[in-house]
Amino acid sequence: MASNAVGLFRNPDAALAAAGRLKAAGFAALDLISPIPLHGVEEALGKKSSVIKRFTFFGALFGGLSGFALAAGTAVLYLHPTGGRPIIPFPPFLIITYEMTILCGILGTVLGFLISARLPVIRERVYVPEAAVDKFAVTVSCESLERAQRAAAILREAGGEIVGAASSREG
Amino acid sequence: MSFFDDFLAKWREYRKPGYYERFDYAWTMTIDLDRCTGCEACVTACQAENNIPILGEAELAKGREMQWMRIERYWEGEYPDVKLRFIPMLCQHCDAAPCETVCPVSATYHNQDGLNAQVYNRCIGTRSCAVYCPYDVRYFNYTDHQWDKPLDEQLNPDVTVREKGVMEKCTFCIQRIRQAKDSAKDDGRRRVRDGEVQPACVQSCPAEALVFGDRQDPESRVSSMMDNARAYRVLEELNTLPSVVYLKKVDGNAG
Amino acid sequence: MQAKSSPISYADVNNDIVRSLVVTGPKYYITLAAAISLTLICYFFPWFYQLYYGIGAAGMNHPQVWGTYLASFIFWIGLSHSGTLLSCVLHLTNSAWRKAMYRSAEAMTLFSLMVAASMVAVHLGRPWFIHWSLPYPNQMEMWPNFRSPLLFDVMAITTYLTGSSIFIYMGSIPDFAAVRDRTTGWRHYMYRLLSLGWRGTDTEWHRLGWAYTFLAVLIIPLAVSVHSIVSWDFALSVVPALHLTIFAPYFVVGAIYSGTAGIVTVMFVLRKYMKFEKYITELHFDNLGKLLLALSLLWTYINMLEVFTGWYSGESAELEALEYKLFGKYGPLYWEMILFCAVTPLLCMFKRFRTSFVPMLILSIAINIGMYTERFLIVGTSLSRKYLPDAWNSLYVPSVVELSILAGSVALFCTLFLIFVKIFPSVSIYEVKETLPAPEKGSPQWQATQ
Amino acid sequence: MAMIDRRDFVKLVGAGSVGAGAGFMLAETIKHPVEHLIPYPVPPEEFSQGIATWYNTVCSMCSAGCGISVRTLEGRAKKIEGNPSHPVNQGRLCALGQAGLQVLYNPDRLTAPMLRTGERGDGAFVQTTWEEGLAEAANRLSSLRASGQVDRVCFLAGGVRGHVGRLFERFMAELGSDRLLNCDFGHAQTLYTASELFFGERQLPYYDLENTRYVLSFGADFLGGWLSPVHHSLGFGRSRQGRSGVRGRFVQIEPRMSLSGAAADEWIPARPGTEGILALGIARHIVEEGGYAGADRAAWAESLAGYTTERVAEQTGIESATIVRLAEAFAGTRPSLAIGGGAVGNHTNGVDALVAVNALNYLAGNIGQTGGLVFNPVPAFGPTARAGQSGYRALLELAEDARQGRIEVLILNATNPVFAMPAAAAFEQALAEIPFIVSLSSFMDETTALADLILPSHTYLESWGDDTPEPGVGFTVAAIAQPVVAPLYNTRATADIILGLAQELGLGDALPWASAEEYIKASWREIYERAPPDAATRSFDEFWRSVLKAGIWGEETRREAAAFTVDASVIARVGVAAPEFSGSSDEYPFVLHPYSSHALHDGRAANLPWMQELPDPMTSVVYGSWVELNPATAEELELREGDLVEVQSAHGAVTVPVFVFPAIRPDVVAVPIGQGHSEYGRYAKNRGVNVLEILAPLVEPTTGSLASSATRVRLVRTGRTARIVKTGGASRQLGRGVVQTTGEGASAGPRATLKGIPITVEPA
Amino acid sequence: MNVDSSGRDGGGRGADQVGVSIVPTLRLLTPAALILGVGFVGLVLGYWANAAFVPGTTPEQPIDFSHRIHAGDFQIPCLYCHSQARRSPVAGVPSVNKCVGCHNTVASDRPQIREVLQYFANKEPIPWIKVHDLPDFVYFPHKRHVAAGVECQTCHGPVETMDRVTRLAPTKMGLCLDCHKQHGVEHGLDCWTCHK
Repeated sequence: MASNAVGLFRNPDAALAAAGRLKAAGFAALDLISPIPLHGVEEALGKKSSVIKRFTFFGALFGGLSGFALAAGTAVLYLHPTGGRPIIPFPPFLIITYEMTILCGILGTVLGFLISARLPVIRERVYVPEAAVDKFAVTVSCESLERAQRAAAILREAGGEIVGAASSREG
Repeated sequence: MSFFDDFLAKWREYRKPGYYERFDYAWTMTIDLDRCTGCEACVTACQAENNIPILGEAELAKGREMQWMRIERYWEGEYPDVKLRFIPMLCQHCDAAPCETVCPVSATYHNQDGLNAQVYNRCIGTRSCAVYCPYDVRYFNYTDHQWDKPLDEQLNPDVTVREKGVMEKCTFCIQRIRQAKDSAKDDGRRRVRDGEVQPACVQSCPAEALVFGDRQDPESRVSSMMDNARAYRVLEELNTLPSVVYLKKVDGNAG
Repeated sequence: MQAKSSPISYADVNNDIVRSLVVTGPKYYITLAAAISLTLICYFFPWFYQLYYGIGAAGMNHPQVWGTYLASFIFWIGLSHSGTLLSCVLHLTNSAWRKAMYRSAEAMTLFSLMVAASMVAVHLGRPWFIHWSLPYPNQMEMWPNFRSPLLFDVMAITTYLTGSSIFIYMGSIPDFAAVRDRTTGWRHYMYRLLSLGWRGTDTEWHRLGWAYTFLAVLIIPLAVSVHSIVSWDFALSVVPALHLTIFAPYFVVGAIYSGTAGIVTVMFVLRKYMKFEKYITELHFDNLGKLLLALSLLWTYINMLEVFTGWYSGESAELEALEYKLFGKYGPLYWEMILFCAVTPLLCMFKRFRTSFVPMLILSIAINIGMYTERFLIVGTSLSRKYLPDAWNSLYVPSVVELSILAGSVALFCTLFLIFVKIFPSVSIYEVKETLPAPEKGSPQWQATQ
Repeated sequence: MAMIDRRDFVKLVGAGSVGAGAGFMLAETIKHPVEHLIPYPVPPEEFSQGIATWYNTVCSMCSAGCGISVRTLEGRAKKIEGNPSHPVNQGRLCALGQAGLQVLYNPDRLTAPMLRTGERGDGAFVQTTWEEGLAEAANRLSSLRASGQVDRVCFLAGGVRGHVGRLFERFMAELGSDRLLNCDFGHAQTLYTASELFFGERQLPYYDLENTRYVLSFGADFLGGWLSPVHHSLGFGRSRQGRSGVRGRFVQIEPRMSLSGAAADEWIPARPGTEGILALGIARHIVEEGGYAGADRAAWAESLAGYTTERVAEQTGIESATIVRLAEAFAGTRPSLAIGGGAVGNHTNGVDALVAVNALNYLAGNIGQTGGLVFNPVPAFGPTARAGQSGYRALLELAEDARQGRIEVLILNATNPVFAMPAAAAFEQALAEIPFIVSLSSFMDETTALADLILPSHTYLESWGDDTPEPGVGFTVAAIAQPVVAPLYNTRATADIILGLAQELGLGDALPWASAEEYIKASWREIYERAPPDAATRSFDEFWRSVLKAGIWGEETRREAAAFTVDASVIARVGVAAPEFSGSSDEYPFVLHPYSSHALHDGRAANLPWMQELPDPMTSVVYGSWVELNPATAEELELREGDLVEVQSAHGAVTVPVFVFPAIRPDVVAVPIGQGHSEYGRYAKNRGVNVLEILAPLVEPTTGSLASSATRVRLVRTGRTARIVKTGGASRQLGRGVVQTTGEGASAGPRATLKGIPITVEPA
Repeated sequence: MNVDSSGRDGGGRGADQVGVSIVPTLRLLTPAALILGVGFVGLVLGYWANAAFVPGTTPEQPIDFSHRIHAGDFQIPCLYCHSQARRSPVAGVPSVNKCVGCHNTVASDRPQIREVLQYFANKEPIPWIKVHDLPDFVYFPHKRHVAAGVECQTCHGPVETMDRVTRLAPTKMGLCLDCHKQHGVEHGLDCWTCHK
């Protein structure tokens, strides 16, 4: 049965440092829970950059194509010659294309965000509510109690206060 | 491959401007201002033929007149050598109609007779077409109109009675055009004969100022009328390519 | 025991803002009730009457077929323009003073957009067929006309509405989480859902940062396009004094202008009645004031351009339309607009004015009145002076129904906003924290050094 | 998720069924309501569902007598158009004629015979049956006959033409009374007299506008409402652009620009009442300098000696140069045509003025010429009732007799003297003295409202009749009026009512016909027996049916232009006195120019919504009346459009809003006739003012007709304003080139290029 | 911890108890959602049921005239009675004397026929109830369609099998368009072909 170690810190630097030590000690599954976005976490924990931009790009691409397809397609489906213009005039249809590009771009981004941030949460995860106020928590999930205790030890000597109750909860 | 060719062909067709040029009729009205006396017989004819509502003084006082065919009057000069010019103003059935492009639901478009069609059923009443029309010939039904009984017995069954919230305008008496096409079909003719169709206004004009026909047919009367040095179109500079052609008034001296 | 260097600590932020959500005095309920009843009486009742009677209930005539409804539509769209746009720009330029106010600014965007959309329905002659303007398969095999500027509107507004609501929501997720932890009962459950189980892990923060930036990047051009498109409703016509190439920038600038003024108003109200004095300070009003000044100058410039080009064209129609606008029946309105939107904002040149709240409030309201007038004049003057003089028949005077619906739309906006402030943390918790010193840590420059 | 327990299940079922019910009801409510299909029990012949049937008949909205074809569908009249084969209107029709449908379907028609119950004029009537109604009338008449006082019966008709008019005459003759009066306000009595005096026959000549090249019109609004507007418009159009190379020129001489004035090349505002003098001035110039070479030159020279250009110029207020120019153009252009009428005939010197106009035609040699004045043959029915019009003076006499109690019974048909007579005549009060008034009107007009018994007649679209257009078209034509729809209400054709009365009175043997149809048929048998060329080949029934089908019957019998000479005595009598006006020019500075409005005519059309909403061609005003002022006058009096002023004459005053009218003499104010009804249905009642009320009772001495243009008025501002409802906006073009003009002879030029810039390039 | 506990009005719920999953909320919402969902489904079903099982209208006619007998058994062609359809926009219901034309000899003893004769006797029309009803503002000329050889049954259904005429499906725009497309009607898709 897996279990977690959670250390609470009063300031971000300490938390970062602790996280760094854990990493050094070979703990991979680290989470740094903070009330504000911390900069430089990537370096400390070596997280790779996100995939969202791809979602945005392809969303926008799809939007653009479908936008023009929608305008031109419907215009051809039921011919309504208007104002001496061609059935498929560019200027107006490009505007539709433009709007659809942005719309789908936005939706793509949202999708990308949800997927890459693993939201919404269905099964409970380790959480430290203080970390939503003014504490900075480092959580380590370990495969065995021993390792959890080791992690706890590292956290403690990094100046963290151990919140035992947060440990070993499986959703 | 063939699909691709087909696609290209269609693409070229649909990318071609001036789609109206391939329609099978180009109904046109010429109005000789030198003949027009401003007697407004056409106005009543239109009202009777097209079920144009009786508005009442209150509505008219609000400036909500409804005359698909109206007579505009312009004074020139000062007393004693003052002149009054009349000009009948109706939907110009422009080939490049500004009103058509703006309708969000395609309630107005260019139909196969080269006419500027207004489909009451489809209209949602944005009134943008009236804004875009440089000739102010589109009229809006601000409310449901009533006919005091039995005046409604006169209503023409071939023409829709418009409900509130709908834009309406001159149709060149499409019901008469359809009638003519119908009878043409009946005796197996491909096309309508020149002079076979006459909108109500043209039919009634006592001074024979109005002429109606198909300008694609070089033999038709309208073509001969248009082939005249006095021919012009109102607001030609806007390049709306109207199907109503006016003949300039001759400013004669009494000698 | 708090950090001495700063009056507020992280915890205070949470407390204050959570309190603003859960602690509700009778004053709020009275205001809400008033707003709702006003909406019903002034907005919905006249509208239903109009549905029954027909648009004739309004004062429009021939050829003046557009009236205050459309003016209000443009006005509300314009009001919507600053919130999200400004928030995006400032987010990208990473300016600190944005953080306390952007949430409510975006909310303003959202709700004025909704009101604007509703004005479309009010404006239509047969609103029960409004769905025909949306592309959906139907047995009539009919589709909307994508060549129509009005349909550009439909597309742009739906996109903008979606975009800005997503934007404001994404920004609020961490705050929802924070509130979730501090509430009980139905609120707790609601925020649980709204926060999507946000924990604040480094990954989540990181992703949120990216997504948020992308959205900002996407929304800026969108916002610009939206009001350009609205302007094309007019500019694509051949009506004298509307058929102008300058219209798109003119509208966009005007929109941002009125929007910014709107933000000032909202800020004032929040500051006063939600007890946010700590967060919304002179700094914000100072900056907004500068912004207003710049915008007013820009707006004035374009306005002069419009007049000049009209006059310089020397064409009968243009001149007539121009003359009618300046000195016609609606002339006084024009000068009122100039006074409110071009002259008074010059006061913002003085820091003392910018940093004093009540005068700024008055100014902002004045500006928005002026901007409404501008929209009314655009709709009102040009249509009554088109090409054929014989059609210049009767003067368009808004009817009681129209005016009441205009007032009602304001009430509707207020209602929506009042509901918003009790559900959304109207000041962003985490972004405000970012501007504070970390606990037991040095100066606010702390995270700037990262 | 957990199993749904029983309660939840019940809830769900409930929700589902509620939803289902709602859906069902929704679908039910949006279904079409029940409609019925009602077939004819026995369809009439030539009826076929959904296909229009056209009936030819005669328009009687005005005196022109155009032929009309009425489109009927499922037994309802849908549209009136001109009858293409009718020589007068040749398929065309004016606005008024087309509005005839609203006479038929007017919501304010009288639907059944009625007897007065309350006091006279308070409009309390009770319905009765035709039998009782006729009996009532017949009793009165027969008792008078018994006591030998038939001459106390008076029949006041509106000048119905054709055999129905004849029927009235015969009826009165059989009854033994000679008091048959025809009075129609619009009737140009002075014109008839003028042509009688000059040409020696009491019928109008045919004005051949179509072929003329130069028209001098003295006050005759021949395109508006004068005599036969549709035919004149046809002529006008063809004379303008109908002939290659030749374009007819038109000069209009009148104090206030009428429709014809607007159409003319030159509009000359002569002093009101002096048009005749102008005509003689031109005539003299033609005789003296114009090289008139007739045998009677000396006689003319003598009688016209007084009308030297200078004197005329000074009297009419027109430069001598203009007079000379007109004279030379008129005499120089062949063929030319001078027509006079309208206001010119309504002055105290009316007849003389019109005689002068005839003289002008004579001197220019237009008599009997194509494009000039063509004499009509005698109408098919001989002289018709209209010729025997009795003017204002006769009505005054009638009123006087009424006051003296010498009138016992008054029968009214299609006339409304109470509206058309000036208040000064006190006609309404006179009617009050008549014990018994019968009205055969189909509408509750001002006069009918005073009646004791109302026997409502059909509209012209429901009844039989016939007509010869007046003036003719140069050859003999006549047309039959037939009913186009079944009667809407419990009314009867006028002829039927008269015949019914005759039956009741025991005049059956003299007037033996059972119905109007039979009567008309019988009278047309006479025409048939006047031996049309192929009478032998065709039976009368064929003839009858063919005439009904064509809606017109005519003979190609023109009167060949016999060399026409004027008797010396006539020449000697030619001369126009200065017009008299009621009221001194310093007390009443303006001459009042009442003109019958284009849409409402003399007020008979005021109950037709289409006509009420038809913008006045010159001012675009709808509903209501106004007074027209010259801009200079308005300036001087500081009056703007919509200011309410009181127009005061010596005999009364009306309050009307001002309309600033660019084309009217500064010393003339014009008010349209037609509004100001106190009865006559919802559309007409209490709208505008009736200017006829304030006219001075001056008469034209020769004919005794009312000199309606001879009243002077003053304007008194009330300080109040009223909105003039009109459809037109700004009235200047501001150089937009909406109405474009060109010089003469441009038609010969090269083809105009109409190609706009084709939309081939687009910015993309 | 004092910082942390300051101003906490969350009912003192311990940090440890706070969960983040959205599932509990969803659970909470389930019943409401279910009820709404089921209600909506019901709505759709109900609407469809009405359209499907109460198809068009099957009104009680003043005379229960049977098309099955006339058009079916006796093979009387449609255009014999609805003769207008050939030359007019409307098909037209036969006039009463058309019925009588046959029926004063044929089966004149039946009660229903007697009623017809009664109508005829006092020159009253028979108030038939309209079954096939187009939406408003649509112009459908029978003439053209008959001339084009369109079977009456195409739109009216197998009338010759019906004792009481019923409208099988409401006539909608889609129906016209499909037919016009199929037969490649010239300008068959032009709005003004049917709407004027």
